[in-house]
Amino acid sequence: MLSLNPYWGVNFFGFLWTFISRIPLLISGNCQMVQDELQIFVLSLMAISCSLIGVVMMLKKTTMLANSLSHTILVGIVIAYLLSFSSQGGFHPFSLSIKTFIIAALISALITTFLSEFLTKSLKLQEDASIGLVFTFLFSLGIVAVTVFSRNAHIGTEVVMGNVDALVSKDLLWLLFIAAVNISLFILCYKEYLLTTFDPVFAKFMKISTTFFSYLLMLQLSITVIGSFRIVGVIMVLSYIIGPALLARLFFHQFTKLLLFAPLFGIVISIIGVALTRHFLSMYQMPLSTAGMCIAVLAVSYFLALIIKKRKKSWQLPSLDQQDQSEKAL
Amino acid sequence: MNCILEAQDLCIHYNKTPILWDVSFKVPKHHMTAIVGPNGAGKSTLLKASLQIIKPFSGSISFGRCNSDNHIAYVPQKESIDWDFPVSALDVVLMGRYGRLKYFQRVKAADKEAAMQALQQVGMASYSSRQINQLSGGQQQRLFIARALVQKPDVLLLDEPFSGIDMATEKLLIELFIKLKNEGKSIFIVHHDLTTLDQYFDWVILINTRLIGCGPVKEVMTQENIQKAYGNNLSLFEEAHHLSKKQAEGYIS
Amino acid sequence: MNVLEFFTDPILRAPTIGCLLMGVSSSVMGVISMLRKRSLIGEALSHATYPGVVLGVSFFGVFFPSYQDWSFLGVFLGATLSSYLAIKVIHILETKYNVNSDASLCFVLSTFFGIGLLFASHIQFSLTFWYQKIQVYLYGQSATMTDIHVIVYAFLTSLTLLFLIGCYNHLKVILFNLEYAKTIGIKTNLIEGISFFLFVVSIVIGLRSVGIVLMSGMLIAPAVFARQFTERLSTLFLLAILMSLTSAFLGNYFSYTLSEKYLITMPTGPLIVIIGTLLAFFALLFAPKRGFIFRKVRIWNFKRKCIRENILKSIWKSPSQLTDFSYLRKNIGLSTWFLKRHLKKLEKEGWLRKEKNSFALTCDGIKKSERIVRLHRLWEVYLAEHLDVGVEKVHKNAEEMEHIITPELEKKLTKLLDNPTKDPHLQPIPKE
Amino acid sequence: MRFLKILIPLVLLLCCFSCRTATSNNIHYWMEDNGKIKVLTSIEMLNDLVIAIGKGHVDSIALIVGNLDPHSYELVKGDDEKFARADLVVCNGLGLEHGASLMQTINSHKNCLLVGEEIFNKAPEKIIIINKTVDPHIWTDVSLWSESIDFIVERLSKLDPMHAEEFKQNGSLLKKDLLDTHQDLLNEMKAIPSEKRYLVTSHDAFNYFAKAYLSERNEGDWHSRFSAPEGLAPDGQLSSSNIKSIIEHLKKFNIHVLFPESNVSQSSIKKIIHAGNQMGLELTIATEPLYGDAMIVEEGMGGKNYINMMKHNAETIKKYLNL
Repeated sequence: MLSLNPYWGVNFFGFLWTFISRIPLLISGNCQMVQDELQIFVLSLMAISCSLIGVVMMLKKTTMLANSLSHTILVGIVIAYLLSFSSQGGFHPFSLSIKTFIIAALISALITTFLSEFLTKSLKLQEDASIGLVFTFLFSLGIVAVTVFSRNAHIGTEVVMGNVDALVSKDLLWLLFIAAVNISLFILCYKEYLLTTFDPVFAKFMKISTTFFSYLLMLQLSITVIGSFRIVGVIMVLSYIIGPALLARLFFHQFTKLLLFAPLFGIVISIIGVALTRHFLSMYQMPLSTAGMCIAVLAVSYFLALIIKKRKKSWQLPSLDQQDQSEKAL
Repeated sequence: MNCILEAQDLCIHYNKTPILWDVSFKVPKHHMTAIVGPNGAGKSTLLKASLQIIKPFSGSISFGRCNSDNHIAYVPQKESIDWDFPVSALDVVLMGRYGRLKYFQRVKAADKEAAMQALQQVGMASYSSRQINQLSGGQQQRLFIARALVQKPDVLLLDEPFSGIDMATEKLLIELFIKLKNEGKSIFIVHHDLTTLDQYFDWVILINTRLIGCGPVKEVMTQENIQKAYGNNLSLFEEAHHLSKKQAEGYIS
Repeated sequence: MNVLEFFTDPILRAPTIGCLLMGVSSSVMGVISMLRKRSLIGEALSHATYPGVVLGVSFFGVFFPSYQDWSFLGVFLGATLSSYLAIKVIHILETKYNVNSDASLCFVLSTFFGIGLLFASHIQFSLTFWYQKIQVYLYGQSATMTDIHVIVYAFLTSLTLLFLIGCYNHLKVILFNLEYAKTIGIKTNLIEGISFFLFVVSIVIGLRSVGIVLMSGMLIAPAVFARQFTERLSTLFLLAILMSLTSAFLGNYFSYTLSEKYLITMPTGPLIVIIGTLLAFFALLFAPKRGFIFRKVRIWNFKRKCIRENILKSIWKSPSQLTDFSYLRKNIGLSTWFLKRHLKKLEKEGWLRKEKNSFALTCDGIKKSERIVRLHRLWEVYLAEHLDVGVEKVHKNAEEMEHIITPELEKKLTKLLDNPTKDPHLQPIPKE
Repeated sequence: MRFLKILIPLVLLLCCFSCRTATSNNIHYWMEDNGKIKVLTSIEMLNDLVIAIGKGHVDSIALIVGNLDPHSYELVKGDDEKFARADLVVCNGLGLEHGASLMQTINSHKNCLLVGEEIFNKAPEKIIIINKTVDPHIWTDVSLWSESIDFIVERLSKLDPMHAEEFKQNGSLLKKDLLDTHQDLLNEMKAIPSEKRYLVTSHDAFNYFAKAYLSERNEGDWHSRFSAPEGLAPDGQLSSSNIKSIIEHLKKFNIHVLFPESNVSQSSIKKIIHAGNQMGLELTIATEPLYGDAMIVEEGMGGKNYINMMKHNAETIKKYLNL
């Protein structure tokens, strides 16, 4: 008999209970993975790789670059999607194989990083102004290309917001691969990342090339964004990158603990998010977007964490002028 | 003796860490006063508190009678400014007069005249139309002083005017300050170089989070006071201060 | 379709004027945010308007379903409220919780957009008809603007301009040196509050024509363009406004003519941003003083001048009257072809005479090389006496400085060193 | 220790509004196992046909309900259960449901019928192609739509051979109804004088309608009978030149009425009227909207909703075009 989805019509606690009880079955492999479980695993794998990168980018203060990269990667993918769509013609645009996605994304990621480097270094433009210029320019090129080439294959919200409710087990494999790559990279070159983030000058002295690791980080970021852009959409990836990292930052001050607890927070938030969407669906017949719900849970938990910490300063001791600046706000 | 600046058990905290701790002193008029102390002793904070930029945690500090704004002129640190800002030297000096301008009011010819005069005083008249990012460190400092002079102040407060400028400009600035002192103005300078203290200044405030001494240079700058301010026998106080900071930030449960 | 018709034709009038107004207000606010070194705050705020837009439209959908054309007021109020809230959150995160400004921008950007998406996914089912209106604000649809929009936007832009002209001087001091502004009695909190509010207003004006995602481009491009050309704050604002007006108009113009000619639909919003950014790139490269290309050209010219002067100097120093090519070749590390070209040029300019494979200085040639050697040796004396640099290290620095010292500097040097006759290597210093 | 301090209030907050009991609705009813064939249709019009043919032996629900726009519909939480549960999925095809996620799930379903494509394979000349993209709105021409009945009957009988005979009967009955409605529509539309018979709506949904009912008997160029600013997918980017071409179209055939659609935003139509009136042609907007992609469904009408919709459209058009 067709196994009805065990999570149908279940409230929040029921969901958690069934999920915990089904984990041993899933591991032992004698029951088929259902859409909700697929969502939880996919979201948590994505949370792991995103928050790992988020911690390093937050400490390097280049999170805005992640925002611009995710936008331009979207443009690369949309253009690749379109070229295949228009050339294939007819009314069945098959979804692109992952390979073409990667190539398109890597090209656009490289273009963005190179262009913003060129703008800041040789044209002497402010850092954030150059990032802003580059990604809006490429994004508007993307939109013009889309509307000109195919009048009706509109970008739609799906490309920008992703759709966590339309997952296929193939995504799980792909995300497993990305998470494995990210985790192994962070374990292997942990001290290089620590050094290049904390004190690039000293790293140069120790003959660790900072540019190599910053480009490696960009590479990792691009692969993660490709993997998760279909799931959570371009702009939500950013909150998975920065959210857990900021949340962990409030509580933990060692680099290792940050790298450990940020993904943990990400996983907990994804589970709560999926459980809540299932709850709203079965209780109030309100099909809400799971991505939006996870981010709302993230925002609420960050807000709660702030209240709990009751305005204690975070870890770095303010240098003298920063102290004057914050005194100004008293 | 009528005093110009008075502080009564002034206390300033930044997020539970004390920066100035019950400081009380009086400084007489028409004197050149140096505010001296090691790094992080709260020198600039004292200056900013006197300007009411920072609200003290407890106690008070004020300039007494002439407390209204246009009589007090402040010269901030050079490093806190983005010198790539698109304004000319004359514009910067004119800013001194913006306090009196009402909205929609244009800068009057008299203000421009006063600005050129102030530039003359600091010897920067020929640079008036020059762009500020083309000025050297010394010239930028003199520009800030001209901006303060344009306000026709009775009290002049300068935050580390001598840091990062060449010898020639330092000599010129000192001559200017002495001339201003003789004209009846009181000058307060945050200073860090102990060697030039007795030649330039006649009054000094020596602080290191706590007030160590306030009076004529000879009286205050005794070996014992200096040792107290810069030496290490403050270590006990330092230790306690450090512990309280750690506690405040929640490292030690 | 001549230019005038863009302002008279009832179809094109509203979008064109709407975009121009958006151009004015976004360029003014873009310059202010660039001078505050916070250019990307526009990006965070424009994304933060999404929940406001969704709630504003649904508020209209629930309470005033009949007033359909006025729904953009709901959008306006919702967007202003939610991005004003976003500014407050960013400010609190940065000052109270010491979160790095970059991270707080990203956090606010993505969380507000996520929450907006949550509401939108619910609205999609309950108020579907109104959901369509929200989608318009994602990428902007200036073609369907009507006169009501233009009137409201005109009023708001005049507010922004009034603010700019009104407290122009106060704003200048606040942007340059906030602490100093406080001491001279300028009401900084009031002016900063107004500028934050007008910043939000300029973003909301631009939503309809450029859309949430591209709004930050319209804020950054004019400011970057203007900054390359002027050093005056007043001309900076004027140039920024002018540039954004042209890019807004050209965006509309090309979007219309291209769609007309090739029967494709060219969206106006993205086109405006593309033209704006292209102008900004152009300014970055070709601005007269700060432009990259001109700087490179000046550097190249300076290098060429140094090589020429070195050639003249080595001819002047050479023992015999006529120095042959091989001596020069050995003395100056240049390929023969380059050396020949330089020599031909010097000859044409009349610094030296060519006599069958060897060269001699003309009288102005002698005067010029004497002056170079004099500067070289003066600088060496100055380094040795005043900065007590070791005699052997002096030469290398002087080698560079001899091309740089200007006549006034030379006068000052001679006065300071009271006209020395011998340099540290005891060689004579040529007279004035 | 500190970590727990943030988790407890979070969970407390969540459980305070999470312990309500489940409420039932028709989806629950459709989910239960009652021996009937479970059919999931993409749009309401197909749902109508399946209910009319299947009568008591089939439980059928529609995926895209209410005023939702089928072009840009994306899968939502709970849709995948419906697909898993459905024995047969009936969609319009021809690129109507081309949201990426929706497209993928439809293609990967075990038993899926694309009505539009079946008609295309059988009679390609009947399908309209506008600048290289196929127009999927085949239900606006009742006769063409009635051809999809045979495919549905055939699929249902394959699933439930026992009632095959009944399905065939219902199918032929429904076909007769549809053809009668087609005839009525033709007569009504012919009643409108030819020079007034021009239709302008907000998006290209009524090409088939114009070709079938508005064009003259053997009029080659029926395209002029219908035009719309927003193209096949309603939320495509709009540029001023589309609005200009529509206004020229209105001027050329001196049309005075524009028809809004129930599920498409009226900003483009309002703009045309606003600009048109300033250019001197008195344009008005029809107060009642036409039903292009969306359909009003009353319970228990059993297959009559589609016919009512087309009749309603015809009446509104007649009423306003005859002014």
